[in-house]
Amino acid sequence: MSVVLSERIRTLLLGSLGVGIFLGLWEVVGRLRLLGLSWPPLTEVLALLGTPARWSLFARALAASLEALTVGYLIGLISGIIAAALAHLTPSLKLGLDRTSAVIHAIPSIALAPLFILFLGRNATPAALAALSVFFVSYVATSSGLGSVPRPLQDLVHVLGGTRLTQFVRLDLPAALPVLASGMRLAAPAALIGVIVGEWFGAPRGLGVLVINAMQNFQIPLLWSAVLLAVLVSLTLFGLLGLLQHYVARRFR
Amino acid sequence: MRISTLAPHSSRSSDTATAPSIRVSEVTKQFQLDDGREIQALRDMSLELGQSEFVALLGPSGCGKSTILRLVASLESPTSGVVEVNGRPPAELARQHRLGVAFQDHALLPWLDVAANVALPYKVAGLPVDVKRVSELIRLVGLAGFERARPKQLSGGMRQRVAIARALILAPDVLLLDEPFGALDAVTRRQMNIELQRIWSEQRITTLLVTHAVDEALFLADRIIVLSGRPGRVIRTLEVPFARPRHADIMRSEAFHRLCDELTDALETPVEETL
Amino acid sequence: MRISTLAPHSSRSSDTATAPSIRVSEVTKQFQLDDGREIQALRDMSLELGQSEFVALLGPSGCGKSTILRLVASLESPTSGVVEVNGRPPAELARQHRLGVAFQDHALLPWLDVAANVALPYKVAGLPVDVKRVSELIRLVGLAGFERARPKQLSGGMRQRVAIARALILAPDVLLLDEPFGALDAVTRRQMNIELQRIWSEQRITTLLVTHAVDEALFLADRIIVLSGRPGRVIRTLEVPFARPRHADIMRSEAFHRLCDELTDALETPVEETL
Amino acid sequence: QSAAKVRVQIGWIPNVQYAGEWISLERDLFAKHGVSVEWYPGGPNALPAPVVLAAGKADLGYSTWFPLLDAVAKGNDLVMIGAVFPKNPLGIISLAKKPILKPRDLAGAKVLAQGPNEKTAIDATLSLAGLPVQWTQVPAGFSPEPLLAGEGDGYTAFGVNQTITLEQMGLKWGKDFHFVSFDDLGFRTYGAVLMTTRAYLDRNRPAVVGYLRGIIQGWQENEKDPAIAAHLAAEKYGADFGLDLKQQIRQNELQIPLTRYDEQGKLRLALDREIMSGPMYAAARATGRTNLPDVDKLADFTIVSEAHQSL
Amino acid sequence: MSELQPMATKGIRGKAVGKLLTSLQSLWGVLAIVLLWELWVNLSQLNTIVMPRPLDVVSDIASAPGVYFASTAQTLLLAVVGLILGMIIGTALAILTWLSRILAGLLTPLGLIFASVPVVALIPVLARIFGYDIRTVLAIVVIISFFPAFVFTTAGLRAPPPGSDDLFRALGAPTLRRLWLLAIPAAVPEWAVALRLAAANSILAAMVAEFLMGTSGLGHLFHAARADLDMSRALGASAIATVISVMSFLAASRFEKKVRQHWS
Ligand SMILES: Nc1ncnc2c1ncn2[C@@H]1O[C@H](COP(=O)(O)OP(=O)(O)OP(=O)(O)O)[C@@H](O)[C@H]1O
Ligand SMILES: Nc1ncnc2c1ncn2[C@@H]1O[C@H](COP(=O)(O)OP(=O)(O)OP(=O)(O)O)[C@@H](O)[C@H]1O
Ligand SMILES: O=C([O-])O
Ligand SMILES: [Mg+2]
Ligand SMILES: [Mg+2]
Repeated sequence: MSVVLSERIRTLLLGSLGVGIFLGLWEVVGRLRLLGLSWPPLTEVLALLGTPARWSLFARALAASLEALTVGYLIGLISGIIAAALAHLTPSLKLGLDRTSAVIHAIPSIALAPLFILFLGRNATPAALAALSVFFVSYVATSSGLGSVPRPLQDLVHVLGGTRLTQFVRLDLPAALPVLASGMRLAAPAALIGVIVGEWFGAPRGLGVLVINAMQNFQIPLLWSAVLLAVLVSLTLFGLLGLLQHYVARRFR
Repeated sequence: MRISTLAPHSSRSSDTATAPSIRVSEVTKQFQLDDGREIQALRDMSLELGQSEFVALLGPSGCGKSTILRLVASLESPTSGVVEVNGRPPAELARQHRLGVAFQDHALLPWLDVAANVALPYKVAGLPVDVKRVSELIRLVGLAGFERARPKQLSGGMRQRVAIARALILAPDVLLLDEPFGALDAVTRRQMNIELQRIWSEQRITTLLVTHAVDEALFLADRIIVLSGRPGRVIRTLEVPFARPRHADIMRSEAFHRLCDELTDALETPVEETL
Repeated sequence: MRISTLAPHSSRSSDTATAPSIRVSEVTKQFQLDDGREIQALRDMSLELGQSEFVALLGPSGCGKSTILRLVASLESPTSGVVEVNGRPPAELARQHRLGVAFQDHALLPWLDVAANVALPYKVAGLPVDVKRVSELIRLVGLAGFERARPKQLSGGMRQRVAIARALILAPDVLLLDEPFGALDAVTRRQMNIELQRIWSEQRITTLLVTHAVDEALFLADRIIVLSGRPGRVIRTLEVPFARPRHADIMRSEAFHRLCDELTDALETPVEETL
Repeated sequence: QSAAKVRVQIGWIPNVQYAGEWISLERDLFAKHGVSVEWYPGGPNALPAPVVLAAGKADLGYSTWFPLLDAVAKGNDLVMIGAVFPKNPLGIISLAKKPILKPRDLAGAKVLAQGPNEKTAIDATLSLAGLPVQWTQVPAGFSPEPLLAGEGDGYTAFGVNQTITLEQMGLKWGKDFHFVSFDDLGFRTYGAVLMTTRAYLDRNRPAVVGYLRGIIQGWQENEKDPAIAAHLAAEKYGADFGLDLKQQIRQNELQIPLTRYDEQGKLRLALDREIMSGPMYAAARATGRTNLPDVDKLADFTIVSEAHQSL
Repeated sequence: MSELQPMATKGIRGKAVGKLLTSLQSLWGVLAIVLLWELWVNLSQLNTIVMPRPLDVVSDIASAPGVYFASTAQTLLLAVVGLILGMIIGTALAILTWLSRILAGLLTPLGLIFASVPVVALIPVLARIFGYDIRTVLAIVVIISFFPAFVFTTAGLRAPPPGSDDLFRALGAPTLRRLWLLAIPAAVPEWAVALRLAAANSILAAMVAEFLMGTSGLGHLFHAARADLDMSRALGASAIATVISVMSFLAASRFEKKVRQHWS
């Protein structure tokens, strides 16, 4: 009991120490201007974030990015899963869908973003780019998950007289969940990148809008505040989806 | 609770007239390896099981025992020759959910608990789950109290017992058992043998059992077929002389030990393996 | 090629005077489960192995046999009590590369071929690989021709044999075998028993063997210890009366069968498991 | 009578650079002239107005002058109808110890320049001045730090933007640092060029005129108090862009003189045929653009005057 | 064998047809995208400054191979060097944390935090630190490649095959030999996953970085072409990046598959 506990405390302490050292270094580098004006002390960034007059700005940016993130994430996730299921159930389509998703993923977002702005609109572009990233990750994860059912289990359902659909519902799908869950986790930062790049190309508001304009206008604390918020969003999602991943892995493996 | 209280599966009673027999006739089975080489697992293999017969297969590792079971389960098709169950292609039996199997790797679904794993055949067959029968079978294999446990929380032997309960749950017409007791300690194994014996005596399911244990084969089977090394051919057939019902005591009888030694002799082949 | 041609491991000759004996004294071992409950695997367990003694452990599944081996291998430490090898903490033996183990899961490295897996202890000890000895041991366990094969290309039984060859490669002072033949068919198992018997007779390595097979224990061991169900306690000790060298024929003798039945009786416990 | 809807693509983020727009919107000046304006923000990576117009996603647009030329050269029927800045605020900042004030100062200099457009501007400026095109480009972003650190002699920047950054850092304009626009160096272009498509103009001339009236009035109002539009930009129209109010006020102060046409004896926003066909076309040729259209095909000089007439 | 035989007897023409069929099977999606693009541009009469046709892009690449080649070479070089550096640093750091429990405790949460950082969003910040040139591009690619290498290698080092850890302890393996003979080989499949992720992304990250602050390479070519409203060239640069990225992805996937086969 005590061994386990002290191990946990140790990990926690060391981890906080690590993060603390990093934050301390950030502050020192900023205070001493070791990296120039572009690297402000952490306290300066936090001070800006703590300025009530700026809260509504941050809140609107955050809300816009989160909305795009949620919409894009869900669309990408669902379409990725559907495409992977389709590929799994129709083997003749699989190779083509694999390739197509790889190609779509490989098209530089900076080339897609302007097109999306024109034809989907500047409001929808961040979500659309996020959806594309998430689509790829969830397609790949779901495909490999669906294909991960051990042969003996497939044989079992066959011998029990199960149909292709029975096998899909009772076997392939549950077996795919752990891999899908890790995919969902990896997809969160990817989706946020999609949102931010989408916002760079002319969105009316969002964290990415703040980032790119603060950069152009040399508003350093604002730039870092927006980046910090983006990191916090990403970290929170990453953490929450990590819990999901953990649960699914325990439940389905 | 004894197995006799278990109602036979509903679809069965009407089928008694057509209770199956298994026929493997002149079957050759070749496998292709990744590197293009071919392996002949079985050559001109023939064997038959009558209705309600219990046959055990003995033979050295890699001689094709599992392959025979997989052919009967329609998981493989023969390279040449015919496999029939009751005069029909074996796939039909599976499709009608009348086949019970427990293979070497127990193949439990890791995300289902013991009860759900045992109940799986009901779900696959689209039948309502007979909860009482599920818990009776779990008790029978000595796992009462573990209904909610998931496979990774069980020892190897406990997992095998779950697989056996699952094989029996639909009261199948044909039972295929591939080393079902391999992971059990001697005592549990013996007790499982006794239970299986009793279940079989009551339901007389046509059964094909693969085992490495000579005494197990002798205790359970009506007939024992000894196969040669790969490619598997029948080198010896033994009608087991013990009357049924058999009591565990026969395993200590002089006759039993003698037959054991005899079968062991028949099996003796060089240990050297070649590619 | 017989094992007699295998030169004993260099580090050994100087140590003969200090050849170890194993002492497990009043050992209790508790495990904590994830949910905080405690499991007592062993309670006040004591046993001793003299120099060059071959002891077999029999007991129902989950009674703590593997735990004893893991304590001697310094993979666990006792909750209370003492484990010593030759009067020293067991970790020292491992550190000096004088321990040979073959555990239930064969633990072959999947990226190495058979020869490299067998040669692994040399690399771990930082010794030059004795290529000749490696191929001799591979032949000895019946795997000549499979040197370049990788674990996944082997059957379960073949993998176990690789693990046994690996356990013997450094001619260790202490050999710990946990169900080393569990995945083998009866015939191969018997042949492996005979080989192990011969190797042991020549090198007289202090050996602790866990097995489920009563006949295996009788054939191989000087002394058999029967454990009760969890928490494991010694309930019976049997000095095996057969003289060495033992020939396979003794397994057919009246005395052998009788001792078999006797030990089986001693083991008999209810199959029902509880949480 | 319902107002005609006009969709306007502005050329940058909604900051005080579009002061006329914000004041007109705020005071319903557009509505007074019969148009309702829907505007879209631009930004660092946003699509330039000619592309948005070509795709039919806006009716009017602002951009710099060269994208318009390029779009017309590629067969797009765009017309230039006005320009907010008769002098483009793009130029070069230099420090007192080595000021860049004349084209000759650029020759052989090390200049911190952001991108391809800035490079082209310097090349063309040198060649227009008959100097050898010899200078060193040091890649730079939007921070004046490298200039202060001595990594370059000059730094391409907007006279109404990075100059303020330096002021905020405590440097004095004209004493510690200097700014010269490319216009003053002889490389003439308009800033914030207003354009539409010929087809739209033909069908919706009254709406275009109405828009111009609103925007002209807006810019006139802006002269009175630079803080008004700055507040509108920072707190309303550009509220999501994190603008700094003080900076916006100062930017407006600096840009107001640059939006004045009366210094040149012209009407606000009016295009000048002579300047275009003369120095501006010369500048365009100096950038390597050859396929230049007839000035009267490129620009409509009548609309701004029509708008002014009834004001 | 028997299934392959009829194929072999069909001869060369049969082979060619077969090849065509397989490539059709894998490329129909891409073909459909190109076809839709062509149709869409034609039907909606799009102007070339908005969207050129696929053929315009191809012919632009053919018309200026030198320009494309120079930019591609530059970006590819940065992507490859950055990928290698990132993988080396990530792997090395993972090994260090394996060796030291203290280091592991200190770095693991930080690693997790950084793994979740949307790195591309940091480009403006990094540009301020490293400068507006290829150093920053390189830094971006290094960081992009570093994280998967660190995260996946760390996981791989800690997941040796079941029982092997005990085996090594029983054999008395010293730490460094356990690292070399067990942990590192065991980590190779996970490492290959990191490579697959990083390989596809390195060229794309390089391109975004060049787009935002580079002075050369495909991203810059894209940027400059867009400034000149030369969409054929801009999309040409993108198409080349896409092809390279897909090829890296496929190559890395194949490598990973090979490793997995060998490692299982
Ligand atoms: N899918 C397959 N591909 C290639 N070879 C196979 C395949 N299945 C079985 N074999 C080969 O066929 C032979 C017979 O295998 P089978 O599994 O039937 O043996 P077995 O008698 O059940 O052995 P064991 O007692 O070890 O279970 C073996 O040599 C095996 O390598
Ligand atoms: N690491 C562990 N954590 C918790 N419980 C454990 C652990 N290792 C062993 N046990 C428990 O200790 C008991 C003894 O385990 P052990 O593996 O020694 O049994 P065994 O006699 O070797 O059984 P088998 O014959 O099935 O191999 C079991 O009840 C097991 O559940
Ligand atoms: O592009 C401008 O609108 O200045
Ligand atoms: Mg088998
Ligand atoms: Mg054990």
